[in-house]
Amino acid sequence: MKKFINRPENVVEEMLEGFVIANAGKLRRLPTERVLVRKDAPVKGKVGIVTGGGSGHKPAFIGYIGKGLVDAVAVGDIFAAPPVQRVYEAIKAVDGGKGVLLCLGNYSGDVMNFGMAQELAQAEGIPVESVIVNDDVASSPKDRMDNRRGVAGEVILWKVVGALAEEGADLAKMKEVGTRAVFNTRSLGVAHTPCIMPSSGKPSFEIGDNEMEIGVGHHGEPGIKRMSMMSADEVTELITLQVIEDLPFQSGDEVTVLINGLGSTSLLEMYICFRKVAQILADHSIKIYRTYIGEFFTSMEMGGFSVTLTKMDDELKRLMDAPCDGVHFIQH
Amino acid sequence: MKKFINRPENVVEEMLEGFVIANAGKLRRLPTERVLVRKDAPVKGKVGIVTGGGSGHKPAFIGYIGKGLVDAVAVGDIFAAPPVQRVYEAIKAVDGGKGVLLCLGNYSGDVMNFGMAQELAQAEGIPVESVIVNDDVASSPKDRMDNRRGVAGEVILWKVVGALAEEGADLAKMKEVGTRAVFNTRSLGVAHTPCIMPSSGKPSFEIGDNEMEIGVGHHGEPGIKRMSMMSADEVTELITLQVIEDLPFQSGDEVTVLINGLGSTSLLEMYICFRKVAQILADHSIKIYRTYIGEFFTSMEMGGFSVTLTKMDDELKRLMDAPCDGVHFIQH
Amino acid sequence: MAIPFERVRLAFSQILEALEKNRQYLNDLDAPIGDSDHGESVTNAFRKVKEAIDKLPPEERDIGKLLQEAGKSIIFSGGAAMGPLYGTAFMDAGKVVSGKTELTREDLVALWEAFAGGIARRGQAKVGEKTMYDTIYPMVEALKKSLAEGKDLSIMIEEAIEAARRGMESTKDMLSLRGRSSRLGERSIGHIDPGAASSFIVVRSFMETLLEKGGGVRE
Amino acid sequence: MAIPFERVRLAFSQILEALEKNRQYLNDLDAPIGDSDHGESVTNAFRKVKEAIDKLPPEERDIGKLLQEAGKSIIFSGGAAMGPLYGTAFMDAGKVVSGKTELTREDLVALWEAFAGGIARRGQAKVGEKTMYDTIYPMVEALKKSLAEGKDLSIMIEEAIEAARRGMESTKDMLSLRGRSSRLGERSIGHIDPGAASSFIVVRSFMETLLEKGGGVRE
Ligand SMILES: Nc1ncnc2c1ncn2[C@@H]1O[C@H](COP(=O)(O)OP(=O)(O)O)[C@@H](O)[C@H]1O
Ligand SMILES: Nc1ncnc2c1ncn2[C@@H]1O[C@H](COP(=O)(O)OP(=O)(O)O)[C@@H](O)[C@H]1O
Ligand SMILES: [Mg+2]
Ligand SMILES: [Mg+2]
Ligand SMILES: [Mg+2]
Ligand SMILES: [Mg+2]
Repeated sequence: MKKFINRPENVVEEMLEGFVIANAGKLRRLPTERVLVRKDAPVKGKVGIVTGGGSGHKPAFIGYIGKGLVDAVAVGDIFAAPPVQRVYEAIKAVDGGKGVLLCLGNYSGDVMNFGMAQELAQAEGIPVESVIVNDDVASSPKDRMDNRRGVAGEVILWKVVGALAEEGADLAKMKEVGTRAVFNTRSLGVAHTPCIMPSSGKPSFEIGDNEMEIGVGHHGEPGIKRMSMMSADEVTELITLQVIEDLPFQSGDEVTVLINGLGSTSLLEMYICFRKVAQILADHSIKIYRTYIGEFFTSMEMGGFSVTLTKMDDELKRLMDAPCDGVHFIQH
Repeated sequence: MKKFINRPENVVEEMLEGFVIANAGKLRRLPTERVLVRKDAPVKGKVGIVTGGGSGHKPAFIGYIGKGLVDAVAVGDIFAAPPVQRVYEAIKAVDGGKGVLLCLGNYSGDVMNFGMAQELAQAEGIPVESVIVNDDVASSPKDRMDNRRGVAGEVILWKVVGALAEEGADLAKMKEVGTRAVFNTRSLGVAHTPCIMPSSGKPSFEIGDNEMEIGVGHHGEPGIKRMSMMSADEVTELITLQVIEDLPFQSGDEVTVLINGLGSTSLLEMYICFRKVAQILADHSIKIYRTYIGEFFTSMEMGGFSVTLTKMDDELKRLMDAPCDGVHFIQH
Repeated sequence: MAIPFERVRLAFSQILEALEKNRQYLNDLDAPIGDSDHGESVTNAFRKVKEAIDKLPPEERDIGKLLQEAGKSIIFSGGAAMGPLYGTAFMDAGKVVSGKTELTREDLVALWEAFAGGIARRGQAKVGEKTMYDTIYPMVEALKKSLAEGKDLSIMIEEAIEAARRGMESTKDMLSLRGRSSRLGERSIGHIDPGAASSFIVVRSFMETLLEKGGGVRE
Repeated sequence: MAIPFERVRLAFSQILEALEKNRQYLNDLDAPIGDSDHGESVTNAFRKVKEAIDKLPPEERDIGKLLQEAGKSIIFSGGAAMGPLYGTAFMDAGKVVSGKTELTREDLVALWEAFAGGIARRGQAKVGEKTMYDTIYPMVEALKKSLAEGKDLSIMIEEAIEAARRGMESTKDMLSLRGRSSRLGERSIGHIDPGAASSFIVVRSFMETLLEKGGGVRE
């Protein structure tokens, strides 16, 4: 297996050890559970933000801990939702008296584990709300939107609610704006190379030398269909048009664009693809408000990328523009 | 070829188009040449900083344009030093009256092209100095240090001289401190997977399923030797000890650690490897002052990573701590 | 012929052993329609169960307590989708046999009926949606039928295992409507559901151990 | 028998054509001891030369000017290691034949001697260091010898090409001391230097075109 790890079963633990040493200035680990929290958590008078999910998506989730972003991450095993206890401890650790917002992707594992933790914390009198991300347009038709999975759009949610929390917003407001941000966000991805599961050394999926998978999930879950490799412009057009049609984004809209590398796809390629996204948006008279290009939510060394668009309004613009100081997501 | 590009000969041009659209708030392109400059260049009263090299190393070089970092990048073709004209135009575009510092890796192509451009600019009365990075301990024995190539250590140079320029330092001071930063910096890398050359669709080197190359350059140039794949701890120890011995870094030293992903190696793996670096440094009573972990200087989708250590002094600490606002390198 | 506490405790060791052996098989089932990790998750969860059970006081004899401890440890430390599902199932199963130090045939049926109910409750799952419920539900039906017909415990168990196996196999032709694979639509058809497969392993190991047939670890 | 301006101008078209054909061959030579791009760089550079030459006024007849235009365009827009090297070489070559509208045998030798000098000057290269200089230097030696011996132009050129070929081939067993491959130490041995190979292509295309043998594009 061409991966620099030690024993597969220690991958998450050793990664966390390294992460905590490297970023001790910004965060700490709870003594009992695999939960990382902002160093100054709980922040008095600020709604706490908890997110989490499986490992293997670095810089997500733990790279987004920091001022203007999330307060705690419940860390799961590779691609496995974190158990209830971790989410529960995370909630307790970041409650600064104004309650806690949970941000999670729409996966049954995450929904169930976060949901049970939420109930436990609520039973102890902590106000807890949650926003569930379901931006992947490939993962179900529009009339089954509640069945869609969350992908890179979660980054937009963290950014928005993180900024809002620093402004002193209350929990209800955060849920409202976070929900709107998610509703305004649509993504679609493509992959041509699987990731290698550390546990087995096996690829997460089989794929031909000239094939790619459209609408792939970022755990290597299959997508809409398998196709032959295309040029950057062709594949970008294919996925961007579907994203645009889904909301639908319309002439006159302003959007934040997020081009997310799934792991091994180079920034060089992502900028080539972004060039096409920009052309397509211009053709639709959709204006780009902000752009993020890089690896924000990976699937280890999977090869591919996704395009995310979020429709902006004045409030979302203000929140996207706010500074933040995450471990791997910094904005002046 | 599993790469999202259009025509191979347009790779650099299309990437640049995307890059300039995405980052129009921070930079602009010179009308005549493939040169990107900080939006507000030339900055009056500040020494200008020009860097550059071949493309394919994203986020290097152009991702480091910004306040507190570099002012201009002369962009070459994939892995090819930029021609004289571009470097010359870059120098002229960022001279704010205090002269220009060139930062480049020690490759004959870069040295010759930057050198000739420097002479041209000097002949026109612009004071120009250069600092050449040669941090790769694998690339020649210590008694031939002037033959060593530059790798990820160039990031440290940009950070240091970028901060110094913002402080208003003069050219002589920048050359002095930059030279010291380079002298204090040593790196060593390992790779297990080649990158794919866009021009041919061919891998940059051939390597077996269970092999890795120690001391590889970040254009896929071979290194010290080929070995069987090792565990993260073993390979990290192998390269970190060589880096430590080379300066040598000693008990009581404080260092900045840079773990640089070469492309497809995941952050997960890099943090596992960093954990071992931290243990080794602790064993040597070397203190970590700052840590950078991520993709700073890649070789497209090459698989592997490098370890860079820079010995700190009070001045270098101050400069490493200074804020910066590059496109892909931001620090509060 | 009642089933003593020790047999039930032993069942969890047997489940773990069987899961360890089938770890990669379950990962591989999870690859085409999921995220290749089901074997890892379920094995890790039952390791946690083993640890929790090993911490019970040696004089403990309450089977309900035992099952609830198992369930609690999976809920709290299992994670993934299967964590809340298996966890809730064992919790609910434990509740209906609370205080019992041995299980009658009636208890066994009630236990698995509650187990199935726990999955349905937590996962909102119904029969035919291509989940672990499709292994458990037909098994419970078989148990209820055997009980009504007054069958022997060993026959009852053998038939229950067979029903579970058929249930698991029936997921192959189903379209997934729950969990990760539900995003695949038609592409989910043609693959056995990994949760249905792990449930079959859990059920068989558990049931065979009760029968004092030995470990019962196969597959 | 003097060589007219038009032949020299044509030589650059022939060089470009030959390089285009050998693009991947040169990239492949650059892979084991360099960065796999030499074919790209050198082809792109001579495309720039072609563009520059095509812009010369139609009445231009100064071969020195032609060579210097070629050199300047490679220096300014070639990039890579080969850019300054080929660029300086053609500049220096142009200077020694400045003002000439046709080349004598003496001019031809002087031209290549200056060309070699340009490489040595820019690259600090000496014979035996595994660079393009190892192709050019022995060729110049052969030219000088032929001139002294009063050989025919066509013989002179054929022998020069042969010397260049042997020079290129000699780099295979050399240890690199210049450029990217110099970091490889012993591992650089056993591979022909890509720059030596492109130089051979440049030399041969150039020389054969002068001979009016036609395109002279082979390899
Ligand atoms: N809502 C649900 N109801 C019942 N079973 C479910 C549900 N969601 C998922 N499952 C079961 O969980 C299994 C997947 O478990 P696991 O691999 O641990 O989770 P994940 O999909 O999060 O990786 C599926 O095969 C299915 O049997
Ligand atoms: N200092 C030097 N002197 C002479 N020739 C050199 C020198 N450095 C490099 N070369 C030549 O340049 C060739 C490599 O050119 P190229 O591939 O364009 O550059 P790079 O190594 O920067 O990719 C080498 O094969 C060698 O012949
Ligand atoms: Mg999972
Ligand atoms: Mg090169
Ligand atoms: Mg799974
Ligand atoms: Mg080269």
